[in-house]
Amino acid sequence: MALVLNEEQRLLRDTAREFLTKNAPVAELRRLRDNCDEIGYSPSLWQEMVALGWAGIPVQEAFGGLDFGYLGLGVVLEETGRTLTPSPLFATLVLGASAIQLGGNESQKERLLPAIVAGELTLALALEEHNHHNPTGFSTSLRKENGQYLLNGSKCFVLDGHSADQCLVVARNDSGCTQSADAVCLVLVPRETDGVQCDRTLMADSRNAANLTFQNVVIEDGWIIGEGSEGQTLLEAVLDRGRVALCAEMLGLAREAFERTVDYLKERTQFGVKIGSFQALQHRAAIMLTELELCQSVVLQALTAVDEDSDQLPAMASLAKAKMNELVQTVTNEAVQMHGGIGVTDELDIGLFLKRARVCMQVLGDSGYHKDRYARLCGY
Amino acid sequence: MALVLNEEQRLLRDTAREFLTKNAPVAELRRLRDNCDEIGYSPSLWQEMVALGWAGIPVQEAFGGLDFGYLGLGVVLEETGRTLTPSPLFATLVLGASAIQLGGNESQKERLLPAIVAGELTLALALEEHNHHNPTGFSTSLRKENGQYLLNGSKCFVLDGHSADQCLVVARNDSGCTQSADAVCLVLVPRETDGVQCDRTLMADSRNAANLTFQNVVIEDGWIIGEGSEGQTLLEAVLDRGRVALCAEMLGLAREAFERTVDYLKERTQFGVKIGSFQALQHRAAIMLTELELCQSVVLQALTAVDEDSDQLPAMASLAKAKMNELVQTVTNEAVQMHGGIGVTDELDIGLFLKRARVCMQVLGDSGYHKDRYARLCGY
Amino acid sequence: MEELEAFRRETRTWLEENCPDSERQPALPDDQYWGGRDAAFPSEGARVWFERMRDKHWIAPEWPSAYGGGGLSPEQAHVLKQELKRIRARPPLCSLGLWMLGPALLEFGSEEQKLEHLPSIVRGEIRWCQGYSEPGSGSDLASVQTRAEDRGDHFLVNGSKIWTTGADKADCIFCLVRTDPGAKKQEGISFLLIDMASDGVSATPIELISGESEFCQTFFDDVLVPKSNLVGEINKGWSIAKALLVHERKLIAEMGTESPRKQITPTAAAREYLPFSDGRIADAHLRAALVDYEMLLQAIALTHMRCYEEKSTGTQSAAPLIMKYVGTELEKAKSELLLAIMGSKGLGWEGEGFSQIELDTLRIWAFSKTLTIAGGTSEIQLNVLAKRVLGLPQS
Amino acid sequence: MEELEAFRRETRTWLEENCPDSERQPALPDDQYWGGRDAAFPSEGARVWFERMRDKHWIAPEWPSAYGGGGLSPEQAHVLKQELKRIRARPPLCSLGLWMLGPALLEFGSEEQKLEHLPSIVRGEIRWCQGYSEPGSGSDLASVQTRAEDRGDHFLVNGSKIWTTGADKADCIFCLVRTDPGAKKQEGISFLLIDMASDGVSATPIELISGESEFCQTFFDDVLVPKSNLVGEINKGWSIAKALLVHERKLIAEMGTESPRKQITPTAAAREYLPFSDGRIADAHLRAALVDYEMLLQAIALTHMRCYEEKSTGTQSAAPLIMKYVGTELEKAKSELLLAIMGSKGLGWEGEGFSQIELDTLRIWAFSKTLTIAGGTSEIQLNVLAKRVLGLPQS
Repeated sequence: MALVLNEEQRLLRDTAREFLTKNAPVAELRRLRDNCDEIGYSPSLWQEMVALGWAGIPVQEAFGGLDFGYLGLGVVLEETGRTLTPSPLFATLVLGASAIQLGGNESQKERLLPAIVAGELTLALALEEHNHHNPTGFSTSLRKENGQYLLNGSKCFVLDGHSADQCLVVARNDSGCTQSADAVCLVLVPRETDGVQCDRTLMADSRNAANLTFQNVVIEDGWIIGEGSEGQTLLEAVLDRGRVALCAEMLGLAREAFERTVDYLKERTQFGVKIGSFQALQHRAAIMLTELELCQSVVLQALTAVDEDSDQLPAMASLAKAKMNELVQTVTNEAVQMHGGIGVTDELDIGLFLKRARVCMQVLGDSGYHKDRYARLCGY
Repeated sequence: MALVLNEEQRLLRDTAREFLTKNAPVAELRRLRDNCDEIGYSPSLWQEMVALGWAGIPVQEAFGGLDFGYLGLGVVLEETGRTLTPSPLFATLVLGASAIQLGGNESQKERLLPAIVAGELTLALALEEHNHHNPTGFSTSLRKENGQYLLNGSKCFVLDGHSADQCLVVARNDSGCTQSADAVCLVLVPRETDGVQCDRTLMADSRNAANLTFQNVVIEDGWIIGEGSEGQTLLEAVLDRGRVALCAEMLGLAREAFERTVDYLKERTQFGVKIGSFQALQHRAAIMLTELELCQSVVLQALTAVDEDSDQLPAMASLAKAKMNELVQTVTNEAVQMHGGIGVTDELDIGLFLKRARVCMQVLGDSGYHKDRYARLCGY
Repeated sequence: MEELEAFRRETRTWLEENCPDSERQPALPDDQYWGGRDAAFPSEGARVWFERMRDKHWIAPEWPSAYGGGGLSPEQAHVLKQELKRIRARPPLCSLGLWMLGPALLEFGSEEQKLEHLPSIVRGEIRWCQGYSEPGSGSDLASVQTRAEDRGDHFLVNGSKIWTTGADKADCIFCLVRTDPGAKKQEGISFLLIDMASDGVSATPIELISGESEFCQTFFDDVLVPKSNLVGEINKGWSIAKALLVHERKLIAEMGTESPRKQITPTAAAREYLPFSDGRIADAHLRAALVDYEMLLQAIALTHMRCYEEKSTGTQSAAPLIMKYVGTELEKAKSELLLAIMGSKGLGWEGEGFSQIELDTLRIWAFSKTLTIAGGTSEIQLNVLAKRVLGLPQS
Repeated sequence: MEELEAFRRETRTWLEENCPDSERQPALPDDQYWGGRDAAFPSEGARVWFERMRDKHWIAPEWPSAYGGGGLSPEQAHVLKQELKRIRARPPLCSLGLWMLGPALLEFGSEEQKLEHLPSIVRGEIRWCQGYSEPGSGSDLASVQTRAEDRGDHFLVNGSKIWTTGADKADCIFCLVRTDPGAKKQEGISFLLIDMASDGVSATPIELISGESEFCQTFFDDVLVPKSNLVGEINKGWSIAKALLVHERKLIAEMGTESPRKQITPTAAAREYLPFSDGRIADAHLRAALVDYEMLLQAIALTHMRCYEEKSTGTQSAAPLIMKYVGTELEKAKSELLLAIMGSKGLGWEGEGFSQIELDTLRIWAFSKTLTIAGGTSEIQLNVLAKRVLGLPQS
């Protein structure tokens, strides 16, 4: 029974919806945007989320977490998708904590995971070096010189890169090993370290990313995660968790934009009748409904694949991301079009869903990337 | 003024429509099919077409033709698309005659072209060796042995291959030249020659193709067209004429299937109203109309490109074929669906349009082939 | 749960012992046993399998024993279904009586009708067909024109039905007839059982674009029907029809992804009919089309699973209502994809030069066009979703 | 023909001599001169160019000389248009008066109105805006609520208009007002000219999702308008509005493919933002999307040419009626494609880290969503095609 929420998960969803609707409606994103907020999310809101235990949902109990799995985390992310709530959940908890849980040694886990759960540490994953997602094409390198590890390179599109306490930098480990694809490691770099430059970029979704450069940054022992030969595998495992979790958020976004549109179709009058009575719009809405239902199954299965540590996870993650990319594009475009004139004004929230959708579509792989990957995984 | 028919072309179209509607309505194809006709078209109808001068439309006046160009031929083919009329027009006149006009020497032209114009000679082009169109991937070869040319290989999907008097066989000229892609030639082989085996295949569109094999077929001097280094260029020029002409036929097919469907939408009553009043169907029909209009411009321009010997012909041919492939697929599928139950019965003609469309989509390149080719021609 | 597991073990053992090997593979149309007065078994294996299942009372496992059913609980019936699927067992009996009329009689029929018809269905003695659509009615099923006049002790039926699958082989037909021409459209309809052997009944096959003729048009010319053949109340047949339609769509949705013919999958076809390069399909266009298809297939399969889990846990969602639409559209897309992959090899109508699989692919492609029309067109499905699920106003 | 060729030669020479080099490139919004009472020229080149064209009477080349036009024949005007396009000359004056009100006055205005308004439009002295839509009216333009009451010697106007492009900078507005509230919807509407400087008129910009505010909402609060400002007959304004709508759609269709902003083409973007391998775009998905876009673009461009040829030869076809729909849908597709090609580089809203072209691409993308809504939604276009071209019955 993985495609239906259990009682606990439903409770969590209801709590999350109630909390977010009250404390972080879309108007809150608007406020952050209009105030050109420095951080891009509300730290006090984040502390409330932490108090609700959300920062511990997928973390093992041994490190203070709830061990509630990705199906649990998924219901919360779906709700944050509905309210477009920015928070460290994705960068810190999904990408950061899973890297440490999957690749960290015991001392790293003990040092970092409880701090994440307690809301005392935020992280960001610095992977991309080009304008398209590419988990193998990077040149940032870690090399050993005079007994010291030095990090050099530059990264872009680092989500939360401007605000996180520490960055997990994906680098090629050139410190002695061969230059094989396996020599990949994640390096933990406090943002304030010498040689780190961080340039915030303002994105379409009114959230923030950053461009980071590293110039001979001295890396302390114990900052390297996944040293050795499993780096690429670790990285893919982390990225698949990121993709799946992001899909849960995107599903919430799509459902909310869709429901707002259907509500509008029921209330808006044109030519003396509700526009929802126009059959062409009805069919377009019904077709979107079928896509939403299909995507819901796919996303639930992908979250389950994480929790079950299934070897189907890569395929499920690519299936989910490819389908969700297309769904959020269709649904947000249709939402704007069906709202008509009011839909293209900033006054209405729909435009915010539209813009957030476009950013989500690029994070951790666009449709083409994941269709190609799915085909490769299927052997053709 | 190439995108609007001139007076002469309009007259030709009206004549063609009148002639075909009277002498070769869709019922005639049905008759040929139900009688399992040996030839697959009506020889007497072909002689009437010849009498109307159609077999001379694109042939130079010097060889008895009308020199009326591909825009002229296009209007006739468009009308045969409306009536689904099988005839040697495509294989003999478009593929055969253009190969001879473009690549034949004077004696070949004088011998063959007047015979075509007079309806005394039918041809077929034998190119394909695989299940997908491929104008470079063939292994049929012509080699010289003891002073004799010998042809060996096998061909499939040869349109009119079972009925044509002679076949134009695309072969690699291994008789001394290098094995470069340029060493391509067209070999004229009377169907009754020793060593030629012809197996007719019954196709979805109730027309016929054939599989041909050639085993040490002795090729007479004077049977080789385009000998030398221009073979591949000649072949592509012939194929582009074929693609463009076929597109004209497909445009007629699409218009007819569309118009029959729109008529049905106006006459069919469901739930007490005409089904053409349902907005979802109206929008689907209107979107098809926009595609039809766009395709009409594209096909006219492609026909013009032949007549003007434009270096844009390859791009225009691929543009036209890719777009027409998609259009006939959409229009025939929608035609069946909008006709509902009656649409899937053999009693209605719509199914014949559906099947003919699928064959046209595979002849001389499917959508993927032509999109790829267009991209290559555009340099990306 | 323990009892259920015991039942599963017993069932598995019984099936292992009783299901002939020949019946453990998908059934082509010619392998199916449809029963009926003149029925012959397609094979010895089919006969053995049917008779053993009949004697075990598992032809209709959930129907009450009083009517020849197995009397199983829904949980047990589900276990049986799973176990049958596990060994890929063929249905011992294909029957519209079993799938359609039976459930209707159980809900709406009189005790006499149940006792008369259900056991003969279960024993495969009577083959039923269904008469809903009429020439011209299309999606508007309530526009019934076939008249049944009350002649005191019998009805006099005149009219005709279309899309009556297998009517030329059926013994009886259950159909909608108009018993009150003056009433509003949906109010004057009754649900009537008619013996096809009656004087004045005839059936003509309709040839489809796939070349097959599995549908008929059925004519009624002054046919006398006993009043006892009326199911439910007079003029209340529409509610039975509606219930059966819902039931039928569920059936179609469940069967959606299972083709009765041996059909090559698009992935297998790609391996056979397309060149690869570097381990990938060389044609980028077809590769992309294949991925799109496989992703949709996977999404639909997962949604089937979700529907089942929701049903088991009593959860409500819109998912079951989308399955007819997405399932049939997928089948059409699959056939179009197969044609695209096979290229000229997928265009053979009959005769030499093509393999049986190639010829079948084209016929199945042609037949696939019926899927989004029969049993409620895709347009009707979308109307239903717009109104029932989304609550959009009537257009 | 010879005369026309002579005219072409003269025109070419004159343009060569008089069009400043700075005015021979696409105009960004900030480079455009819109005229008006408080207008300032964006540049010295723009001033020179405007004044020379004004003095040549080529601001409105086809209008009669009596009203300040150039009095050219349609053929001459077409030659002038071609020659301007040849040197990529900017429009010397952007003006809704020129594009929209002028043609309406020429057809429906009184002689006094023509003499009063047309010359001031041509001289760029008065900037007009258009008031059709109202809050809530959407596609249903005839649902005009703004009242103009007959007060003997003047109208008293109350209500508000929305999507009034540039209303905050315009001197005057031409708008639809309801003069007979009792009449049927389209029968009580009049076409009225209102000076924006009148007491009670105000305009508030509306912020769009692109971050721009080129539209306004305009309010009328007890505004007095002289009766002489009524164009055409009272209560007959809808026929003027309809004629202008047809005119507007043609304008939009013609301008469809010309963006006012410097925008990178998808092909150029692909070369800059995508890796190539073996001379091809390595990403098969984006390569396919680019081909689809370019094929559609080409088909639309050819259809534009066909429309022109048909017009020249007096041939009728449905082609002109599809252009608004296909042109605006293409622009949206282009923007989506650009975002897909640019990847994360196409997601910058403002500030450091992105080039101006990248930032513009996102803003133009957001703005492109208005194209299929303004000037008749795509849905309205499809309705029109279904009814007028295909003759399908009213739904």
